[in-house]
Amino acid sequence: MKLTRRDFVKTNAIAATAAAAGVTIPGINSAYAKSDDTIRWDKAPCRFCGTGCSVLVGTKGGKIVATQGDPDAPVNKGLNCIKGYFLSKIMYGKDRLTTPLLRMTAGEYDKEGEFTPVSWDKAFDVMAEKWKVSLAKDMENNKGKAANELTSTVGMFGSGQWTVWEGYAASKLYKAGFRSNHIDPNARHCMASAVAGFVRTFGSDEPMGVYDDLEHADAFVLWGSNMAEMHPILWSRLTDRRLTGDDVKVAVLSTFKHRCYELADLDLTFEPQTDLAILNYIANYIIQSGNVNKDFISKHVNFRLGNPDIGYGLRPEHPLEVKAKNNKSRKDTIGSKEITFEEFAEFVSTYDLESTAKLSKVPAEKIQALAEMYADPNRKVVSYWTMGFNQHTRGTWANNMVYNIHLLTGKISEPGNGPFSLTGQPSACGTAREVGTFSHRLPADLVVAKEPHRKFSEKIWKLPEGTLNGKVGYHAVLQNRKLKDGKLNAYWVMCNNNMQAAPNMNEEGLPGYRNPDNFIVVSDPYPTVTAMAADLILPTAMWTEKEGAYGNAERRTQFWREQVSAPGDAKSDLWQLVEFSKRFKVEEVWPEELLAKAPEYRGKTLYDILYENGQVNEFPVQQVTDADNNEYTNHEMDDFGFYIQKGLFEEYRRFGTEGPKKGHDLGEFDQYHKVRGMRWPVVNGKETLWRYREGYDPFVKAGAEVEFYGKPDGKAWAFALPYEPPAESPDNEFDLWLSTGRVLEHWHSGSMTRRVPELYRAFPDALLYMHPKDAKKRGLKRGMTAKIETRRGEITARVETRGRNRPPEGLVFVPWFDASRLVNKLTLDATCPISKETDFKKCACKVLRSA
Amino acid sequence: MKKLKMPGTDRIARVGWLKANEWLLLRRASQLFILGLFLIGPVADIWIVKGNLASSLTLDTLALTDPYVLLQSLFAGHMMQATAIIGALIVLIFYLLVGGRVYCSWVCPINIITDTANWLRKKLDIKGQGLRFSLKTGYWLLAMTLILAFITKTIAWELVNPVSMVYRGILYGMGSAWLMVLAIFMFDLFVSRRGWCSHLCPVGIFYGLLGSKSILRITAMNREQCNDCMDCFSVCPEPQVIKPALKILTEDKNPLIQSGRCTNCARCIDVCDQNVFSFTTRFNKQDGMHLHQQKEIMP
Amino acid sequence: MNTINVCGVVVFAKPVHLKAVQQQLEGEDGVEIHAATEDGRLVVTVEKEDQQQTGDFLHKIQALDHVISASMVYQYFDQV
Amino acid sequence: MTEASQKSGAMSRRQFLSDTAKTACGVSLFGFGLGMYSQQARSLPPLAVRPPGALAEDEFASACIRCGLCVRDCPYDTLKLGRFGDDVLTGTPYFTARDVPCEMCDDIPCLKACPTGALDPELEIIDDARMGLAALIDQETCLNFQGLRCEVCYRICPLIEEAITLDLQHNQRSGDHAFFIPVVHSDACTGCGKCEHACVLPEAAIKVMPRKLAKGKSAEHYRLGWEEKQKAGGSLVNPDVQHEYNLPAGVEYEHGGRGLIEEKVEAVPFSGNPLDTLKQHKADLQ
Repeated sequence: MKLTRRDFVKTNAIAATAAAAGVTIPGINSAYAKSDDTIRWDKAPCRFCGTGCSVLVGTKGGKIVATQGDPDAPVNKGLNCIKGYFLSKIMYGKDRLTTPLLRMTAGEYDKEGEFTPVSWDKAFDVMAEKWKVSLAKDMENNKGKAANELTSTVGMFGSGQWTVWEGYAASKLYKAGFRSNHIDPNARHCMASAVAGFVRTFGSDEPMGVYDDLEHADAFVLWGSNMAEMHPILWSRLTDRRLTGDDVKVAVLSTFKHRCYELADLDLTFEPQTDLAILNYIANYIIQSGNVNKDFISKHVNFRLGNPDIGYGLRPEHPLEVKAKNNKSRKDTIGSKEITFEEFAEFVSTYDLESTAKLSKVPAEKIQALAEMYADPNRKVVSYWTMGFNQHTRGTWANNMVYNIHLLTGKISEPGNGPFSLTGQPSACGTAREVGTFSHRLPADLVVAKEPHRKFSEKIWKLPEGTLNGKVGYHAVLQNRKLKDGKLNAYWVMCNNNMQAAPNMNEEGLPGYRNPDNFIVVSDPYPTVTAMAADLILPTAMWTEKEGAYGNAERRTQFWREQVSAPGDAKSDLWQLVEFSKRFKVEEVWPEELLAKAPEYRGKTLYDILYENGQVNEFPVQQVTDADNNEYTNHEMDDFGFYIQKGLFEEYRRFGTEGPKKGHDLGEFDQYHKVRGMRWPVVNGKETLWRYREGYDPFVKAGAEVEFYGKPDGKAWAFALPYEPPAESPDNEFDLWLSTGRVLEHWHSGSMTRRVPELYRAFPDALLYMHPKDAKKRGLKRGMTAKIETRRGEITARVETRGRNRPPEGLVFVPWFDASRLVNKLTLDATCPISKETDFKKCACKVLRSA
Repeated sequence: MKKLKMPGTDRIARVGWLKANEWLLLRRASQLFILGLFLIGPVADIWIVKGNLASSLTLDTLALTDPYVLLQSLFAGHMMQATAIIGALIVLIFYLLVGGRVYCSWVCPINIITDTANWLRKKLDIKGQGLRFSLKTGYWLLAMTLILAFITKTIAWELVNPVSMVYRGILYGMGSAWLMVLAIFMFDLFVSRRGWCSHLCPVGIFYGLLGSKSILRITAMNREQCNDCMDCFSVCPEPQVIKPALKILTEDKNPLIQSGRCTNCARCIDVCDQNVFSFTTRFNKQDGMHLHQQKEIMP
Repeated sequence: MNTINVCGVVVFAKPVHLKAVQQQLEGEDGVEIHAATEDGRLVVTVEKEDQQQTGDFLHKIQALDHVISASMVYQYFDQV
Repeated sequence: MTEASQKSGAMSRRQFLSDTAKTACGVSLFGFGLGMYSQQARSLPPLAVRPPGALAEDEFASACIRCGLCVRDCPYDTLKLGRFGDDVLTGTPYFTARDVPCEMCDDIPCLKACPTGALDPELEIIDDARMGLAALIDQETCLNFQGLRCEVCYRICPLIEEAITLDLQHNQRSGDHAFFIPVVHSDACTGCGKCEHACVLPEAAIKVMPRKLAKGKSAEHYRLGWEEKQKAGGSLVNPDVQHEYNLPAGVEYEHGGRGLIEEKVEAVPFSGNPLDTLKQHKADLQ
């Protein structure tokens, strides 16, 4: 008795001392931890927005019982927003899906049947059967076609909330396995314009800056970003800079007054779409006032004249598309020709103060003050934007045009200076963009349309030459149209709620899902609106129910370990994708001429070729542990018999380190588990802060100071682009602008946050925010139920004339998180013709008293 | 054991139970109907009458207010809005027409409780009055409620008034109000016969004051038929009011029951096998057998 | 009467002389070294009869050659 | 009259007097008890938040006849009547913000329903209602005081930026984040309770209370100088004449402002970095 007591005391003494010394003694710390606290803590990035706050997840008895902001995380330093505060509750909604559900009548699949629980085997049987019918049809149609002419009728809608390896596995399954490029992420609704803008101007995706800009800038300009609500922790940092810095200024541009206005030194509420004119005026002002950084532009900038009149991404027969000039091919929409700086100056000179003020309805002095802010050589400026820029029928242009301003002044790629696109999703960067789950992309900035890129990918993936499809696949909006038209028949929606999120639900969303020619599979943890519209629902393990990695807006890749098991039969997206691949013999998917090039693949399954390929299965089963020797389960590793996450990541990493596009290097898998994220490019274990700047970025040639190495000559392209009107504007009948968006309390479609009782209570229903005068004119009072109607549908919502958002007269705002008020019944499926991202911020509506 | 003879047995034997409980059933129907009118709103979302007995709004037009509550409020120092005053006047006039304590016997829900207690008291053969209260106690209490309102500047009585409490309880949520109901029931059953309604309740006393001037009255017109079976005294909540009329003790030998404390419950009409009692107005002082007339008044 | 008197001490030694310090400490009664890092950190437990001895010993460690600091982070004393 | 009857008359007079005394005593005792109860019910911390336009608690107790008409006309089922045994004066209307707050209807239907004027018909604009006052009473649990981005109370407030504003402060601990501290302004808060209702904590850190409880009172004998100055539109006492100081060369001193001002750096056409100068020269030569 005495001995054991003494031993116990001694063990505690050792553990406490070791902890104080920062020394790990195997077996000791965990004993100590267990003796006084039975909650196990481990790190994970937040499940919600693109900020990438880190949290510590507390697990006890196989359940997440608590979380805390990670005090050691540089992004949030222990803080969270109110969504992050409730992270521990998101997995425990009452209606988690725990078994596959198939629409059946009398024991057989029936498109019009009722959802019935089935086994995974049955679910995959039915699903594989449908896929095989489509794939056989595709093989027939593609006989004798070149790689860049291949068509397909199988597709997938993925996510910027996938973990890195889930996105990678999905992309590989579709592009390499099914030879279909009809895979697109929901990031298409979110970041596509930023992607197109970055690639078009710099030849490489993602921001050059980091969040540290927040502590170094003297001025912040928000272009269509309600950071106060959508990036709460970053806004906290920005606010702190504004409070503590000397003469720090904040300018906010929006089409309605929101919470950021409270901090704004300069607020500009502009007429929708006229941000384009304001951007050009600022460029003009910089030139006219002699504040162009001539040295910078001569060394680092080329000037281009972009094609105007590029249409609105609507169906080709739409009158607007028929009328447009440069919308018939991709070459037309993105086309541009070289011009001189003088020609550029001439082009923007028509955007003078008077005409810009008139068009935008912003007082001239405010526009000028903003221009002065950018032009002032002694002021470091960061521009932030989110959906106001990206969800824009000229979204790519808007991105290009803000770069113009930073390029003209040379205020870019250095601490406190630069344009920075904020992402909405936790891994819009890490998964959707970097892994390349878009219909036109491959990992690490490679694209399907370029043969050398395909060849390189085939080499890494050990595929016979010509496997990869060179024809750009259907993007998000096009997928819905093709489903409706019966051109896309086997369709898998994973890790998103696209029925609620996609535009023009009545005309372009639901009809495709319910088209009898199609089989729709939805993987989700919860029964969402999209799941309801599906034929087969697969229950999904979420967040820390699996090992994962996310990449945030500042290129920071963050890993987490599996903390708890998923409920019931729910399986991770990774498991679903890889397990499904076992159902396909390569002969059912690839034509003979392709197999002839790789006879060793004959008789194998896609699983053998894609995942058990000697690379992905390179790392054997191991016990996952943390620094304190706590042990973690990894269900996928157990099921597949190798450390699949590590294998996928290490294979994927080669695209960055060996690929033709430089500057996308990631660190080693194991390292990420030890650190609170690293910002790529990671070279020799070192992170990169400001890209393209000598000293900071190892890829910049010595002596170059700045090099935009995404472009062959290292020079960024500044585009001369005009103001063009939006696709739909208010008229006599539909007399108001309708803008949609988010609120702080809920994330995206609310499938997680609306299941947290406290968040639901904090903001239960979507409201119709409108100006009191607009309400009065329509006989509406605050609290009354109003009908909001567009040419495409109608919904009802309660009128709010007070509160957080204050639209000007002529505009109304409705958040889209509320599944019982589906505002996307109203929106128009017009997109930026270049980025294919929908403009959710502008369409015409009318508001009436609800009967 | 001696078989208990309940009052009204003779009449039941002669005209049947239904006929012999005619007025009682009508009263219960009235009490429940009024409660039902209030209740159908919150229960079935059919809004005929809103509010409660203190103040109500019928079909969004007729606003009624309890004059006694209004009086208390006035004593507490609040001058009400015209709506309430007009509403109270309407109620006042109504009860001046039909008899003040019609409120007690035809409207008040407590009446059902105390009647039941009294019925059970007879069934259990609990003899005697039990705790006695002077007939004047009620007046003292009424005065007290008003003085208290004046002193405390609060409508203090309404804090404990079982009458309004039960109504509010049924319509808006009981809370501990059922305890009060139970207390009154037990009090009337075991402590004091007809203790609450006939002796203590200031609401009844207030309406009794109106009742002394009201038009509709019970008359013992056929008092010569009386066979002294005592059933009327046995069922009457205020038996002292019968004697002067029945036994010709008033100076003008008037057969009308003149006391304001008569509740016009008509229980005496129900139980009297000799048809001594009937309804009439205060102006009809006729005496003697008038069966044909009686028939007309009988419902 | 028996007592339990255990202390946990973090000792910082100059890395080059780590071995020497370790040897000196190991020679002491009731002293155990549980971990040592290359940069000179030592996780040490000390068991002595009473607190007086412990205190004296702590002073003694601090006075040792090549020891930069010694700090007590855990102490437990109880009579059994 | 016979003797016996005289005697009985005397007896009954005595009886009468004794009965009367007993009744009077009993009634007074009951009245006293009820009076005490009513006073106690009123002196209990009146935690009840009243409907819009409710008269001051004292007047309200005399004016409200507990009819519940306001309850019936509330479209959101916010209002309830105090039940016997509750902490609220029996039968009077109140609401519990944590359960159902007041939605601040523009047309104030509850007030329109009141027959007695206990809900003051003078109140025409709901913003002028003073049902209670929100008070952020627990700074230890309020997430905003920990630096978290909650502010749910602020954003839900129908009078956002008037009744609740955010006080922005530097977060010393994190170093580069800000605190967003909700501050309630009693001159605008109606006491609707939306903030208390929305508070995400298991027990709300912001609560709506009767104004009497929630509000302090400034003393008459001390005024805040800067506020008085602002109200007056200038100094209450003559502004100072120009001050002059003995100062070494290159140093200035500002009265009432920045104080001592170190030597001013004169502008030169060169940056602090010699490389910039070289670059500039190179550009000039081209």
